[in-house]
Amino acid sequence: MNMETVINMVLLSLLVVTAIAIVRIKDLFAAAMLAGIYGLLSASFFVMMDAVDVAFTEASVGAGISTLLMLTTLAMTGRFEKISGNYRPRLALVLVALTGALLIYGTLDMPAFGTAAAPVHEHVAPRYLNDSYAEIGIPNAVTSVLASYRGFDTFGEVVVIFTAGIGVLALLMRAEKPTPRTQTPTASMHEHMVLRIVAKMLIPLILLFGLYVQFHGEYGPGGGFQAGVIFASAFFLYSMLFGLSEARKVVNHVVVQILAALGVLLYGSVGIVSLMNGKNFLDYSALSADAVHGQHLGILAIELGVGITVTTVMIIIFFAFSGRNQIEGEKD
Amino acid sequence: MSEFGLFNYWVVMLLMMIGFYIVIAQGNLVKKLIGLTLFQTSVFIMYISLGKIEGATAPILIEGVTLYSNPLPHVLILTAIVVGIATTALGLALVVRIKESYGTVEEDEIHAKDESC
Amino acid sequence: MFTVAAAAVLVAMILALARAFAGPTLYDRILAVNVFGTKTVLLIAIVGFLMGRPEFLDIVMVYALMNFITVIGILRFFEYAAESESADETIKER
Amino acid sequence: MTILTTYISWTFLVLGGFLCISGAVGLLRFPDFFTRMHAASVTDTLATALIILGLLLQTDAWMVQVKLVMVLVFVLLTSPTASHALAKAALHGGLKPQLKIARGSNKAGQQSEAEA
Repeated sequence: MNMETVINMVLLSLLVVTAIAIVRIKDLFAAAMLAGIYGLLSASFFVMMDAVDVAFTEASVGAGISTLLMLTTLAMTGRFEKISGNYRPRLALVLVALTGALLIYGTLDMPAFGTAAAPVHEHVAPRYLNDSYAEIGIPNAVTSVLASYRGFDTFGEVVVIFTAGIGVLALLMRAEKPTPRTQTPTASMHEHMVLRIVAKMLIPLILLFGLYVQFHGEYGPGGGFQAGVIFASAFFLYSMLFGLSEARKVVNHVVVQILAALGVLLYGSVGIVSLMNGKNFLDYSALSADAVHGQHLGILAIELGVGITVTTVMIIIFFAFSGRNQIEGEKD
Repeated sequence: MSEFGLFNYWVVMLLMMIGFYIVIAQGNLVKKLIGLTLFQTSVFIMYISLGKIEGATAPILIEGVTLYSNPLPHVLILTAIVVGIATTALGLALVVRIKESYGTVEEDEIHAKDESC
Repeated sequence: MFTVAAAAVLVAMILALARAFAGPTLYDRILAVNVFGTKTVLLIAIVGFLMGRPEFLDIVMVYALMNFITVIGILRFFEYAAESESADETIKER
Repeated sequence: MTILTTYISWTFLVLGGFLCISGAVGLLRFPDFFTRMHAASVTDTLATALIILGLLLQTDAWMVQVKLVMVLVFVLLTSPTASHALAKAALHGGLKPQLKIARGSNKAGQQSEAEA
């Protein structure tokens, strides 16, 4: 047993323990926090599994944004779960045990964990690993697969994110404007001088880090998705400490919505440009005389599109939730 | 790491079932969404475990290393995570609207109100 | 030597998690989450060295960042929730 | 890397590890929130600093060193701030320190501010 195995084992057991604690806990605030811990743990596990890019995303999304969204919702829907005898957990348990047993039976046919000869590793992965450097010219195989080989797929994902942003907006936007005057950060947050000053120091750092992640994604872990979330988190921090109306002044709502659409448009238009040049949709080698150079340009452009869309959609979602929160507070 | 065998996948199944249990057995809608997130994350863990090769390193190519883990699951899961948060946000938005219309987020109370209408 | 440090951090993580489960107040849990987050930061940094590819420290930055933002977020929204509920309910918890 | 830096780095790592554990034990065993906070936040900052310094001495790649320093700066900024905000929120939220230990909890607040 080397250290890596030990760490893996511990992380997996902690995951299980955390999940069970989430089932048992009735305080939903605590449950959301434990879900955040669960996200951090799984992200650490991804690092152990060599999936640095995924760990990056999971740490920022699973541990950060999703916890924040859960908490905003809970601030509106109430903190405690109702304890009722109406449910029959026994039936659910039987069902769950049955499904679990079937799934475990299914795993018995799978090759043991970590075998290099497993069928998954023999399909397209060798080609990506062996040829991607010559064809795309960037060292991060994940980025080259994400942005170039499977660019069409990623385009679909970006559209899904955009659609989800529109959906949240449609659900939570009020026709009438919330009166901005009533918005004051709660008294104690107002007094947090230290917090505000540190946040003012941190926000430029965060934005700079976001830029680094955006443009370093070809050489290390990072890329548009991660950078978008990091960028958005800087705005979250600002709006949490200085109030939503202040944050709305910084990022204009209309501009944000237009930018979200523009990101998708940028991605799609790169595909159109390559079509115009007589290549396949999203085949970036059409963008320049030198194929590898064209790939570089294309990846840069679409990562930018992804980054813009993810940032703005996250901001839209978060602001929609917090805006709703205030309206709720007004009514009470 | 071969001591793991299939243990890794079994833990994933266990996590998945815990998430599943929360979704079907608990009445609070926010809790259900938390359970859904657990389920989702366990699927991610499953995929990423599939991509791991023993003794390999992260698929960011450097000189002198020949064995890398499989990058394909990483790509799939990376986008899935961000899409997952977007859909979770949509679900939470629905919960907020339900709370506004029904005044509760407990499943049985919502059913009761529906039937009394 | 990395092994020792990693083991120590793991033990600390387990203890912090125990506090997060035990409660008793929500603030204890927040504190435990914060400690847990910092320990994860350390663990990932050490693991990078342990596996011989320490250049992935960007991830560590994200962990530290998200840890901070989560704690601030919890405090913020807890205050919101506390406002709407009766004041004494926030203190007496199980 | 010389023998000396290796030993210094090991000392830092082991010391940091020890602080991690001792802080976590304090977090688990101390009687009320403010004492727990004292134990956790003070050791947290120092242990992080020590371990990162220990790692810093282990590498020659300047990029890694720069990133480690960035992480260190970040943690030194955020960790005491978060503790400060948390302590303040707890006090506002109506959590009273146990009277006998009240002095200890004050110290925690001061120290984390001093470190920021």
